[in-house]
Amino acid sequence: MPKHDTPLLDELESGPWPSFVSDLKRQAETKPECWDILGQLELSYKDKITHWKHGGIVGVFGYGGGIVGRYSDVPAQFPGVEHFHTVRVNQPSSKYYTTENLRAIMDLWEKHGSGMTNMHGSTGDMILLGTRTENLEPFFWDLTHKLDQDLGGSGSNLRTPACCLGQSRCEWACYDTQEACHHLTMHYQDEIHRPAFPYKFKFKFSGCPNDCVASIARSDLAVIGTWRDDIRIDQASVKEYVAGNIPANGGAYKGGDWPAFDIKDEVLDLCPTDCMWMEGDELKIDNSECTRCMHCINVMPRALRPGTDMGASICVGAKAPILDGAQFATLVVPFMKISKDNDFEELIDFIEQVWDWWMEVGKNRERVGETMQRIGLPTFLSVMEIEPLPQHVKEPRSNPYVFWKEEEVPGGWERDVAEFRKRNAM
Amino acid sequence: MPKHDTPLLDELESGPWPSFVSDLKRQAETKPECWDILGQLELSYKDKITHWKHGGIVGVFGYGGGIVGRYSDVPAQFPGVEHFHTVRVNQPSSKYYTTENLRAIMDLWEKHGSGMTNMHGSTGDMILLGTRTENLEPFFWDLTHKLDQDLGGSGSNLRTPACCLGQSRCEWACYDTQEACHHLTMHYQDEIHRPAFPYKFKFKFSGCPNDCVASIARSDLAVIGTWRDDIRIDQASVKEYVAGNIPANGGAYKGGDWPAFDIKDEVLDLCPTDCMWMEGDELKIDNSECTRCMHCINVMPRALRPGTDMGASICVGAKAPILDGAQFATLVVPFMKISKDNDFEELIDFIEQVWDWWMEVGKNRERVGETMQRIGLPTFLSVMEIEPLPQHVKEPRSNPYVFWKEEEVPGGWERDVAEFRKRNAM
Amino acid sequence: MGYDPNNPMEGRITDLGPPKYEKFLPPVIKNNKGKWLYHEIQEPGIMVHVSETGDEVYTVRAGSARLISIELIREMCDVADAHCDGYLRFTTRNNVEFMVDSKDKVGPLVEDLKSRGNKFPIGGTGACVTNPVHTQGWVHCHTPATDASGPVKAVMDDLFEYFGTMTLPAQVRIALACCLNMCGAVHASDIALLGVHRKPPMIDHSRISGVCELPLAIASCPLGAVKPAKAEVNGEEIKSVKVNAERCMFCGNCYTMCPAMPLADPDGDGIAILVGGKVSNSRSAPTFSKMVIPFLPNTPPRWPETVDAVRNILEVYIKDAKKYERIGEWAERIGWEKFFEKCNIPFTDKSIDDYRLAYDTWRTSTQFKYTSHIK
Amino acid sequence: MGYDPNNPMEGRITDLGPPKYEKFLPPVIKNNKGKWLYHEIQEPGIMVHVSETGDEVYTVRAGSARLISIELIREMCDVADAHCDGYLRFTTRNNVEFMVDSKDKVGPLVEDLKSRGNKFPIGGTGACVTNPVHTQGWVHCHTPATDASGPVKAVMDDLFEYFGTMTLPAQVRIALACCLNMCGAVHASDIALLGVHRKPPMIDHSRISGVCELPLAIASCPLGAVKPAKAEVNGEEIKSVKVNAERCMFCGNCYTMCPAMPLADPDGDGIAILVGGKVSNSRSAPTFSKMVIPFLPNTPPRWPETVDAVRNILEVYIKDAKKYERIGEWAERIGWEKFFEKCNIPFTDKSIDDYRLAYDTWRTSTQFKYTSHIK
Ligand code: SRM
Ligand code: SRM
Ligand code: SRM
Ligand code: SRM
Ligand code: SF4
Ligand code: SF4
Ligand code: SF4
Ligand code: SF4
Ligand code: SF4
Ligand code: SF4
Ligand code: SF4
Ligand code: SF4
Repeated sequence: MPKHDTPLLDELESGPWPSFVSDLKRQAETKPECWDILGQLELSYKDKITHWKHGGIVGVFGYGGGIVGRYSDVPAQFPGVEHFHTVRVNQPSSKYYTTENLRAIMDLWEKHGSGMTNMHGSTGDMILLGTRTENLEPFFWDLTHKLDQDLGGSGSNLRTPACCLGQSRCEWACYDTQEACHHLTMHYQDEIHRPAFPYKFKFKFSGCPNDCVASIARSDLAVIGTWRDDIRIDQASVKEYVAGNIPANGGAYKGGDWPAFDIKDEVLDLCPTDCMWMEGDELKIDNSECTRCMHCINVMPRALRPGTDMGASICVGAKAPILDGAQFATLVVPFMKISKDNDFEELIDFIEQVWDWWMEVGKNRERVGETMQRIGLPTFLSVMEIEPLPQHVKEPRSNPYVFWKEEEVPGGWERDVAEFRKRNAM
Repeated sequence: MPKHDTPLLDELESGPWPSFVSDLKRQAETKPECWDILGQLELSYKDKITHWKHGGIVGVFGYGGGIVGRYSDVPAQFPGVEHFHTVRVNQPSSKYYTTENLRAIMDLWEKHGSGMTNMHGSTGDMILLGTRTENLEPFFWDLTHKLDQDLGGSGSNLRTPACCLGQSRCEWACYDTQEACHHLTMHYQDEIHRPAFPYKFKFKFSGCPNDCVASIARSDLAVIGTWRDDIRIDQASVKEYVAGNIPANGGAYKGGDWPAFDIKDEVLDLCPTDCMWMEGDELKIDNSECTRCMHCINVMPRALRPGTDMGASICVGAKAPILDGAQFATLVVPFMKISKDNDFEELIDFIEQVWDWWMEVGKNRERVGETMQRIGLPTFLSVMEIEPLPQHVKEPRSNPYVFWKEEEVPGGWERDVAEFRKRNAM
Repeated sequence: MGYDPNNPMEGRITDLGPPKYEKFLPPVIKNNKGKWLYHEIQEPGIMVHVSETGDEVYTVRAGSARLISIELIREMCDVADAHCDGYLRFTTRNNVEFMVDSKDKVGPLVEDLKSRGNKFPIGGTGACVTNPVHTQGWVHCHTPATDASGPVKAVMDDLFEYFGTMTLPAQVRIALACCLNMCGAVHASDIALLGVHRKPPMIDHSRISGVCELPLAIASCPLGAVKPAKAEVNGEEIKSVKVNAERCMFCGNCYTMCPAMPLADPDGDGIAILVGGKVSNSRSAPTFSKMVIPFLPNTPPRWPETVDAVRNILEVYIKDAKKYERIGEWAERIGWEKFFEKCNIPFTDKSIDDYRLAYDTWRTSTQFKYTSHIK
Repeated sequence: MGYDPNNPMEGRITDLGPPKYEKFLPPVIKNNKGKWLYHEIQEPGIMVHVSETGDEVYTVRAGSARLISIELIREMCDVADAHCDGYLRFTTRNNVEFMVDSKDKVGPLVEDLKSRGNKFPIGGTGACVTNPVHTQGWVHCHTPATDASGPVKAVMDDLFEYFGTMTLPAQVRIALACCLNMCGAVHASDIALLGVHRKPPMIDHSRISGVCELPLAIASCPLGAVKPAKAEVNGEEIKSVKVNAERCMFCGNCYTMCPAMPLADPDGDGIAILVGGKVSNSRSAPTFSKMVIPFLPNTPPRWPETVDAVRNILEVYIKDAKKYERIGEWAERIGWEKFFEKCNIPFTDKSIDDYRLAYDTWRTSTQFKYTSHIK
């Protein structure tokens, strides 16, 4: 394939941030279709518009997802990207790799694809960027047979679950996010590969309320670690922090021009519930008032740790803005034990209850959060058989528009207007 | 009229709070129809239901409001309340009276009505409670001819305006609420008496953000005093407060079991914008950060006073919950001078701009706040010819759904799809 | 002369408006208008305002049932004539205020008021429970779901101690509205008592054609629960409406528009309690009241369930809140889950919003406090 | 053997799922999983985690363009093979992390990374601007209103100093989504760049019957702006749709459903800036980003208007915010009116919500700060 002039893109080769343009050019030396990626992108830079056609339904046999079809609208100029489908390869939990595995995937992609990737897609998959229709099955064959690996989700199915690194390298993880993510991914292979839902559905797993996988913002079901006993305090380390011997916030502010650490300004006063105080040089926490926001723990990781009775809060229904505006996930189960010991039974039961209901009442292309909005939170809780809790809301309703049910009202709703008129003439 | 047995109501004669039952009984001695008020109310207490029929259109000639018609649904038992219309008499600004005037009104009501009143109605009127249709005109004749007074509003018109006592007895009033209220009431007599609006419209005037007439919660147009220069500080008095020589909050907490006054706890820390601090024993305020919430002034009335460049914030659209949920009034004009000198010209211009628009686009029984919601705040501001300000909102929009106008977009909206296809094949 | 029914337009005067307020201002008020410097509540119900001229006005505030007779008003006038040069005023919450221009006049005025039984309780200032704003109820209105004056009397008898003292963490505004029309600022009260219906409207087919415009009745329903329908009246088919009871949220707007659709019912109706609203901009912005008890039965003459519920909330608030903290500010600070726990109020799905802007009230974070609600 | 197109189901394996993560954990990670005690960022991009076993793991984090080649990934593997026993990982924001199990291995690893030009900038930890989450843009997607990788490169070139240092008041998460579908958590980012359209869809009548199901296209519009219509194609009347452009808010959902309704346009499209979102529950609850600049033009290759806008906001934030205060927490504290003033961003009606829950954003109090906006 010919090398194209890319004067506009070339300007993105300077500057200190890694340049995808330089990278593409390098790759083009062995994978010449990369010239056509560059060429078509240059044309977009000139025209200020995308040059990809709308959609394109392609895939591998038996799967309803994992491939996003894509065709150039200027294939004559850029034959190397005439077909340019992406392949979503399900990433391992927390995106740890051996170089062996990674190299093997790269080799496959050299063989079957463009040589370009996204590491990773926003949902979590490895995105292998651009190949022709006829390469899909051979790639899939090699992926499954040679690497024992599989595609992720796309379409109206369960999307590739993702998790923060959790216990693997973080001291705050309140459950094993990797295991939960992996277990559920395996448990729901069918749901990932064969679309049977009204619309997409996403799981994300964060080990604590810091939510490093942004689950509350972008998953239909967010499992966010928390605890229900007391924050563990190491008073000796508190003193070290106060003395300035340990950098605040795990060193996250090193280099900043900040005054010496002040436990009052930086911890006590920023606690959103005001439930911390010093008694002499002892730090005290009224744990019954704590909302486990993590701030104090973040600031003093060597002095404070989450409690030991750990589990997760389950939040449901996050999504991007289309159609009704973005939603964060709503707290539905304040605390659930998340344990491999019983194969995550409680969580799985919950998920299936949500799905059963959503698959029945959800409209086409209606995310579960939208269905919840449509039917209302009280009804959602009642079909989920969850007792309504004040924790479900930020505040009680301020309008007086209660939907009473007939059985809740003595005498029911049937009344005889003639009888009524006997006492209340018109 | 016979005296009725009222065993249930009689139970409301005991207890320390003034008893309307005892009062009714006393009045019944000279106005026997009060027995029938008691009798019918007793029946309601027994039946747990109202015994008034729905509505009833009555009034005085030429007025579309001021009277609320009411008929008993058990007139045979209680002939004294067969007709029981209320008369809304427009109260004087801030509800000051001479006994002469009040006695004269009472005499009229003894002559033409039941002898019972509400002092005052929620909107602000004197409510004369219960009379027969045939008494309405004679009462009105006497009211206008003998007392030079008039009815207030009801129906789809301007409702009787009301105000806090303002400068008459309050040190914080930022404009003359009484005069503004009176002037506008007189200016809009026609609008008060002859319904020409889509629905009711209410004015309320509070002299400062304490809002003692609850204008922001219940008026379509709330005029709430404020200032735009600096809070006046008397440092000598600050010291007196700190020394505990002046009771906090104008003595409003006398009797409470509170610790000695602490300016930090009670003022600085409760300032919502955190814009106050002590320099030695001097109190400092960063007025550019102050939102004039009144708290510090409320707590230290002898040390702090509103600034001297005074006016009002104009908020539009409060209403009760029917239909879409309650609304507070929305800040539309952050600061307006409110002055008798130019006959409140600026305010009147504003009001008429709101009305002109609302009368044109408001649906039947749609409060102005509902019309605003229906068309959206940006459109409302643009028809009002008010420049959009960040002060109009608590926060910018979080959804990306902007209604661009054609003229704002280079090249407009007309495009030729055939031309488009030349560059972007399908 | 006088009104002549045969000649109604003769001599008619209109559009006079209210009397000019200036005529009614006591001299000390008139002279010092706009000149007041500061005030102090001297004891509950008694305040002084001091002017830059050096003048002072002493105000004595007394409670009132609002539903009052001309006799009682004349008695107020007697007091004002005896002590206040014939002036008095009413507050925006229906208390009556007597003003005198010097300190030594206060004592006799107070004595006089106190000598008149419980007619003029002194109080209603500062950190107190002042006079509840309320509405008509069964005394006058056609749409109430409860009475107004009765429940208010019962509640205030119980809370009387807080009217005449100033021991609360902040002012507490109680209000009652007898139906969802909410005449009064019930939607922004520290404690609101709200008359609510719970049975959908009946349709009086025999009368509907005569008294209602069907399209208006149909359009009145915010949820589209009222639909056109046919009905048989005396063997004849007429045009009428029907109500989809499942979609009804008992707002009563259809009845307001159409008398042939009554909702009221002895068992269906009662009182909901909403708390935490405020109007002032002091510290926090104006806030709506929130529904914490969706229903208490109508139990005249003294509504004991309602009285107890109000006192309970008030007592817990008194014990727990900080100085200057209104009920809503307190609940926000401790969290509504703690509010329910501390007040020992059962939480039900009725307190969860499912109306138009409901999503904004859902808890979209993991920040919550554990309470006894979580098993 | 291999894939046989004539016999596609033969030997097919499905539903394997991803490899078990355990196989990919470096030994020090595997051995200490669940046992970590604390961590410390030693310098930008370099942290240590300490286990209760006494083990330590040192992580070096490097930036990445995310749109990367297999060559570059192989180079990452080279580094990991040389220093990390053949393990590496990627973060949730697309940085690459190299881990070693002792302090003395850090130096050589860092040296190696630094020796490779600007391919592996070290940083992205703590109070920094870490790697922007972004999407496909013109490189792959069919609905973008802007490019993704290009604007991100331009912004990060400009903000590079903040990637490799930790001097900000708090972490700043920048994200870009190329259309309103918002792939990525753009709606909850400290600074979000969002590709927006501003021209209503065209209707390609000549193709619509073939490629769209009209009822789906009509139903796709949240505002009901797409209506059935007739059109003439080659002299024949066909069923098509029309768009009421006045009601269109350019969401692009119709195009997603119907390829014959393209929106994209060189002049219509561009970038909106939203700020103040956050995801973590730390201190404050998760918060949506707010639109402060409704439109900046598409100016490839370096989008200078966008780059300047981002830097400007960041610089003002750095000067004004308190330690630990995310951009949204800062704006909330100072008030959004002050945000606009301090950042010198003109306020327009476009920043005022007029969508579904708009009322909740209106200012219903008299509390505001004066700014230069008020004349
Ligand atoms: C590849 C990826 C962006 C990326 O560059 O990383 C992506 C790309 C597309 N997304 Fe997405 N989405 C991707 C993560 C997301 C996320 C983030 C997430 O999953 O955490 C979101 C927001 C969260 C959410 O789900 O709400 C997201 C919200 C959407 C939406 C809006 C959905 C909604 O309910 O509002 C659409 C529109 C649709 O479904 O038709 C969409 C649609 C699309 C489509 C399929 C375009 C379309 O209209 O059909 C894009 C294909 C682009 C292409 O040509 O390759 N994408 N999309 C991400 C998937 C990679 C992966 O598998 O790892
Ligand atoms: C008398 C009074 C209550 C009282 O006891 O004080 C009152 C009584 C009635 N109001 Fe009201 N409203 C009264 C102040 C209010 C207020 C408070 C205010 O004005 O500050 C409100 C809430 C604020 C507001 O306007 O939104 C209020 C909101 C309503 C509504 C709901 C309006 C809405 O837009 O949601 C209705 C229903 C209607 O208009 O059909 C209503 C309707 C009524 C009617 C006319 C009943 C009806 O359905 O037609 C009541 C007649 C009762 C009777 O039999 O006497 N009343 N009404 C108040 C007027 C006295 C006066 O003139 O001073
Ligand atoms: C007389 C009256 C105005 C009138 O025109 O009639 C009035 C008079 C005063 N108010 Fe008020 N307020 C009056 C109704 C209100 C209302 C309206 C209402 O309750 O319906 C409010 C808003 C209530 C709310 O927020 O829900 C109101 C919120 C305030 C506040 C703000 C308190 C707060 O912290 O939220 C103050 C300041 C203070 O008390 O510290 C205040 C302060 C005052 C001062 C101290 C003003 C002054 O300098 O004289 C007056 C005596 C206070 C007292 O009673 O303790 N006034 N005040 C009203 C008496 C009602 C009554 O009889 O009880
Ligand atoms: C590696 C990674 C997880 C992963 O599985 O890949 C991670 C790792 C850590 N995060 Fe995170 N976070 C990671 C994405 C996130 C995200 C998600 C995102 O940005 O999309 C968030 C939510 C962002 C938001 O709120 O908008 C996130 C919010 C936090 C917070 C809360 C900060 C706050 O004050 O709001 C902390 C606590 C802190 O930094 O004090 C935290 C803390 C940490 C700690 C200190 C946890 C630990 O003890 O090791 C880790 C190193 C922090 C650092 O980089 O400075 N992490 N962290 C992600 C690195 C992304 C990157 O390459 O830059
Ligand atoms: S979400 Fe919590 S557990 Fe997971 S990586 Fe972030 S800080 Fe650690
Ligand atoms: S976790 Fe948050 S709420 Fe709990 S004590 Fe720490 S700072 Fe306070
Ligand atoms: S609103 Fe302000 S000016 Fe009016 S009485 Fe209340 S405190 Fe005084
Ligand atoms: S008026 Fe309110 S915002 Fe202004 S300084 Fe006083 S307490 Fe602070
Ligand atoms: S609240 Fe309802 S019932 Fe009570 S007076 Fe107003 S309209 Fe009538
Ligand atoms: S009460 Fe309200 S919701 Fe029910 S039918 Fe009538 S108008 Fe509709
Ligand atoms: S944000 Fe829009 S344009 Fe960008 S990748 Fe996602 S769907 Fe495509
Ligand atoms: S872009 Fe969105 S609003 Fe406009 S017509 Fe299409 S679907 Fe409707």
